Amino acid sequence: MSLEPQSLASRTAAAVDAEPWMAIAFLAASVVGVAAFVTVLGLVLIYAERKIAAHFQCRVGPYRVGPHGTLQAVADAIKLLLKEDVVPAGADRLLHILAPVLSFAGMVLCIVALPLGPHAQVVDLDIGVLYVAAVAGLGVIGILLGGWSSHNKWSLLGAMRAGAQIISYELSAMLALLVAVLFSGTLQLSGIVLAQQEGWWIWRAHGAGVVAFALFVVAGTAEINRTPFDLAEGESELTAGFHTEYSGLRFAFFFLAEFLNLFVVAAMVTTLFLGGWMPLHIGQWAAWNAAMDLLPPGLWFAGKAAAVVFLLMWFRWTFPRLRVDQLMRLEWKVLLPIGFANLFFAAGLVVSGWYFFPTDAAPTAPLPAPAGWPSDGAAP
Amino acid sequence: MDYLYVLVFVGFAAAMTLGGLGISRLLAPHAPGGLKSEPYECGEQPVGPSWLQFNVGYYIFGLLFLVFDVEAAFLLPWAVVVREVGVAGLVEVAIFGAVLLVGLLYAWKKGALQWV
Amino acid sequence: MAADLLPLAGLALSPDALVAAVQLLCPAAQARPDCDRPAVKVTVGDWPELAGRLRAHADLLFDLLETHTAIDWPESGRIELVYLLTSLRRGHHLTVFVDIPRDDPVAPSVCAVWPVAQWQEREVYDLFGVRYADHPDLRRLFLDDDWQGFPLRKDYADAFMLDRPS
Amino acid sequence: MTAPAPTTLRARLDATPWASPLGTQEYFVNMGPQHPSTHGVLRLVLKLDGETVREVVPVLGYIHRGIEKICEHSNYRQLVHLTDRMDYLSALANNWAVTRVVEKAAGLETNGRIEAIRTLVTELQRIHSHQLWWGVFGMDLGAFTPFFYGFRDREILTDVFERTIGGRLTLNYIQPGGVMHDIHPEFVRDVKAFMAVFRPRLDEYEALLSENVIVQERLRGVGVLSAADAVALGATGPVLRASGVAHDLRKAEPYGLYGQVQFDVPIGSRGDCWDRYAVRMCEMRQSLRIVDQLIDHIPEGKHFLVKPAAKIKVQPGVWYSHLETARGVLGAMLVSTGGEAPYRVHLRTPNFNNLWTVTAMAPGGRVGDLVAILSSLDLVVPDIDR
Amino acid sequence: MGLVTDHLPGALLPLPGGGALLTAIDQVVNWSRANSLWPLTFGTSCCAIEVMMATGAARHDLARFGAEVARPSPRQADLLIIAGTIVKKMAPRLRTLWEQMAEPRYVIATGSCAISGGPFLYHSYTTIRGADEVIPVDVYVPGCPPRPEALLYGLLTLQKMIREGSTLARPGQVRRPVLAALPDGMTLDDVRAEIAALVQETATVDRKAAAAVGAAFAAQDRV
Repeated sequence: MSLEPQSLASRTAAAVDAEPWMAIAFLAASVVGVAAFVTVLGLVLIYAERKIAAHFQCRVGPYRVGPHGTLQAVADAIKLLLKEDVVPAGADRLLHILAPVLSFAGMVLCIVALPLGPHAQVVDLDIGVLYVAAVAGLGVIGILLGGWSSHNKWSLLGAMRAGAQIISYELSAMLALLVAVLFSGTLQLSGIVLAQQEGWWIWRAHGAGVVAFALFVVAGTAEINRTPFDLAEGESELTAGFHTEYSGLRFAFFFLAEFLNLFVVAAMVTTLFLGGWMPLHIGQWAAWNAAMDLLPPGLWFAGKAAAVVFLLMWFRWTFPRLRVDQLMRLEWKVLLPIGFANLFFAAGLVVSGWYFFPTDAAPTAPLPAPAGWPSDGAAP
Repeated sequence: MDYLYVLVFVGFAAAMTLGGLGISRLLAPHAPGGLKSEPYECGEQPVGPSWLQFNVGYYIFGLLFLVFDVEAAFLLPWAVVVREVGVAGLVEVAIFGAVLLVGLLYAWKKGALQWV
Repeated sequence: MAADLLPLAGLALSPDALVAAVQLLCPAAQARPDCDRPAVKVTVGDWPELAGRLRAHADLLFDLLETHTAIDWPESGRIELVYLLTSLRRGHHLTVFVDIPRDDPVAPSVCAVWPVAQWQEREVYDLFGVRYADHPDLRRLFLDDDWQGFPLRKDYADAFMLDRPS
Repeated sequence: MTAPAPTTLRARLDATPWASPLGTQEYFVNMGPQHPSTHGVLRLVLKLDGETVREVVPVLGYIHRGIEKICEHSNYRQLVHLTDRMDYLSALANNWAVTRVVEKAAGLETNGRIEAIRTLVTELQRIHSHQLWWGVFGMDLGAFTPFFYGFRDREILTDVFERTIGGRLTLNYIQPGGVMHDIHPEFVRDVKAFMAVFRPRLDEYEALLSENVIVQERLRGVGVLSAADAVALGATGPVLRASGVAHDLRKAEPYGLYGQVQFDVPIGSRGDCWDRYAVRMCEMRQSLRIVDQLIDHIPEGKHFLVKPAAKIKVQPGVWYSHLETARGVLGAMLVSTGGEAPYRVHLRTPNFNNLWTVTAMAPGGRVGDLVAILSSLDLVVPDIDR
Repeated sequence: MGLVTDHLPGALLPLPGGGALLTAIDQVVNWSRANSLWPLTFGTSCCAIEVMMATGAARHDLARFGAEVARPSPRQADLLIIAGTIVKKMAPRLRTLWEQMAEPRYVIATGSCAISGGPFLYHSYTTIRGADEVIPVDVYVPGCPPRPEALLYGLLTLQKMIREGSTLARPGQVRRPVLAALPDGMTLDDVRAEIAALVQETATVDRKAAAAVGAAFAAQDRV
């Protein structure tokens, strides 16, 4: 048995000829799984945000709806489903309806490519990094269309801000992401995780990893429009920004996409810099490494992602909002030059073959199965 | 197969959102009338159209982004094979990046990075 | 901070001296004894010139128009404009009263002397109907543009208003 | 009588050409009357070019309740409760302003205890008001947590008021000839407990907001109001002091017990949003200092010298009295023709005059700056409209 | 929630019909609507501080009931809390805001001004005598301004009203305004009697006029 990562897609492909029914089952399982995952994760994240915010602010947060308010997000979801859907007069009706769909689709398409565990990945594209960067761009199109089609000046301002902001920070995110690609030598997300078997890029890359991590967290926060970069919907400035005219379920899709994008960013940070589902291994400390292996990889991934999500929430409830010109200055005059310098520094490191914990194993070689991981009979 | 899967999920996302909107349309109350469909502008009637010629600064950022994004597209394949192409590749990319950075500096000097 | 804006402590004029100083600038000004602070009454013709001099005169330096309002006296058919002046730098106060006829309430604007008068005069226009000549933007301030009448006048009547039962 | 044809705002907006053929369009946006950062129902009509504010036109009257008219139909006691609802965050200072003018006009006396209680509670309410402002200021800048911190500490002070006065916000406490109730036996202990809690909390405020680099970037050099402009536009209070003019009626014309306590008047040097922020932060510490000096020295005596049921009569004449609220100079003018009701009451409210500085500060800045400027003025809209 | 009793003055009679499934769905729907009341940030004067800010803030924490998601846009808000005086110039704007809210929408009027004009009722040329002259109000929360606890109580009353109120089959039921849910064993008549006694004791109003108002009230009840 090996822990060679396997995506659901590859299993389906393998089963198509031999067992067509299995292929259909895999397909159905992945669709149902993603649907459930998106829904449950969305609710959990919304609940977590409200509770965490409350505790940052010396209060209790949702408490009455279900035990400790756990059903609060469910109540909100049902209510939003049954709320009137208003399309303002003069709005571009088609685009107004299409915008949240695009936002939501971009988020779902990102999630299917994320390696949540060695066997918990729906599609493992060989250009996964590029793919995620590309489909994440659908979100900004959704926001732009939503703000523009609303025929409302606050929305328009919000959309313009969002457009300029997200595309700008995408550059920094890209440059940070390239550092992980440089070290891993692959664009495949599962390959990047495997390459961190000997140590996570955040510290194994001689500082370049830390800088890239910080860059990616900042740029990621900006890309998903969260405080201190929530200019697109800055309440105190633009009323509700780009979604001022959205109500009911279409607003809910924007809302949900925003929260799940939080997870997408956290998952990308985890995958690229924190070793994905890899346990925390330190050099030659066999006993330590074995102990770390006792936790299943899915839990490792969830733990790391949760930590990053918490960090982003901490940002949100601490920082005030930047002003729009400061935001652009930060990106173009600070982050972008740093990103470039860091990239070439990292490239130099890679070319000279200089790592911490040097290993002889090729980065993508199959791994031996450590004790304690769940065995999986379906793997060849 | 992988891309077929992605396609499946494009369909899935569309079905989930549009299906949800359909259900919502069937179940949710719908009471148009009065000023409901007027654009919301803090309780006032908006003055003038909302689709207007925006300051060109927004588009300069769009252009700059395009330049650097294309550049990132070139960097990606290089990042994958950086071990094989070695120092020579690094130098080449450095030259490529430097040319772009000169462009950025030019834009900076010209004040294009000043937000409107 | 600009040195000329420092309060000049101990340079406030006594009420009598203040009134005398104003009367020197404008001989027609009459002292108002029924007012708790130094107060003068001037004619509407004298007022614009006096306003400028009150602000500029080195001994007076009335740099702040603290407030401006009006009192409606329907029995004697006049509206009395009240200007409360303060000198931040000297620390003294002066109240200036200007009478204008109630049936044709036109007054000179002092916006050029104290810019804040622009909005205070708009308020008085809104509530008393006093029209200020040379005001740059004279329109209603609080009430709707199509409001009829001037509610702070004593004879303002409105079908909407309720009297408190006694 | 012919009224002049007023140029309506609408007409002015409609007359403005929308765009030059090739340039960018300047456009109008209504900010308010219902907007999260106009603090109530202020309406600003903005002329924007992209994100840049070209012109700000405040439109008032969305909460104009005709208080001056109601005053003409009230007796001298009934004036007080109306003032609570003007600048409800400085309710006690408002009460005091009207009380002072009535006392002056009717020749009522007070004693040391009354003055000490008035000074104490007014100073406490200045802190109360600044706490709220600090929280809301954070929220306007986009940080939500300060709002909750500010309110958390504000509630302690609200409890202190509630014990003595019975109300939380609109207190109606300072009356002509005294105060409504004597202080609660636990008042001194409560206030000391509050000060013990609040001193370290002020440092926490500084750590959360003042020392944040984003806050400093958002505020420094934004909305600069020169001293000359501030005076010309009639600004008073922290807005005027932040521009560098050391004018504080508590010092200039001491009333209450302000003549007997030590405190400093913080002033700014540049007149930007940061100075206005810093002035208010310093004022909270100065208010604590004043309370500290007074709390152990409240003289014994009666808490009112005029029975609440006694009718107050005033001789004909004109009276004016002003004092320093948390937002600036609040003046009350009383015109009497004799009898139990005023002939005319005029209230010079600080916010009405402070508001107009925004028309001088905002043009040229971004929408985000405008929000910071508005918030740094600490406007209470019913105080503007009355 | 033990606070709110079963008998509501002015609540709807139970609607006839409706199968078990529909009832169950209705319960879920009403449960979700009652527990997810996102307020519009709308405050005009003093009440805004007490009712909107202090209630949402740390000590009282409106979030416990799921109502802390204050939306700046009426499209996404469910609950319009009128906090403060409404004057003639504001009234059309309030109407606009309410009209622009998406269904289902609920209105709580807090404070004397929003209920009746409050201290600005007499001799004012602009104050509207109660927000219900402009828009329909579901729950009134008295006070000047009301304490935050009073708003919480008003919110619970509204939640109760929603839970028992509309059904999917008839979404647009118009309810009679509710003052507040009364404690056990008290009826609206008791309250009126108490008010009448108080009026007798501290009569500052015209007793004849008050009696006329009482008679009108009684007549309304008989109908």
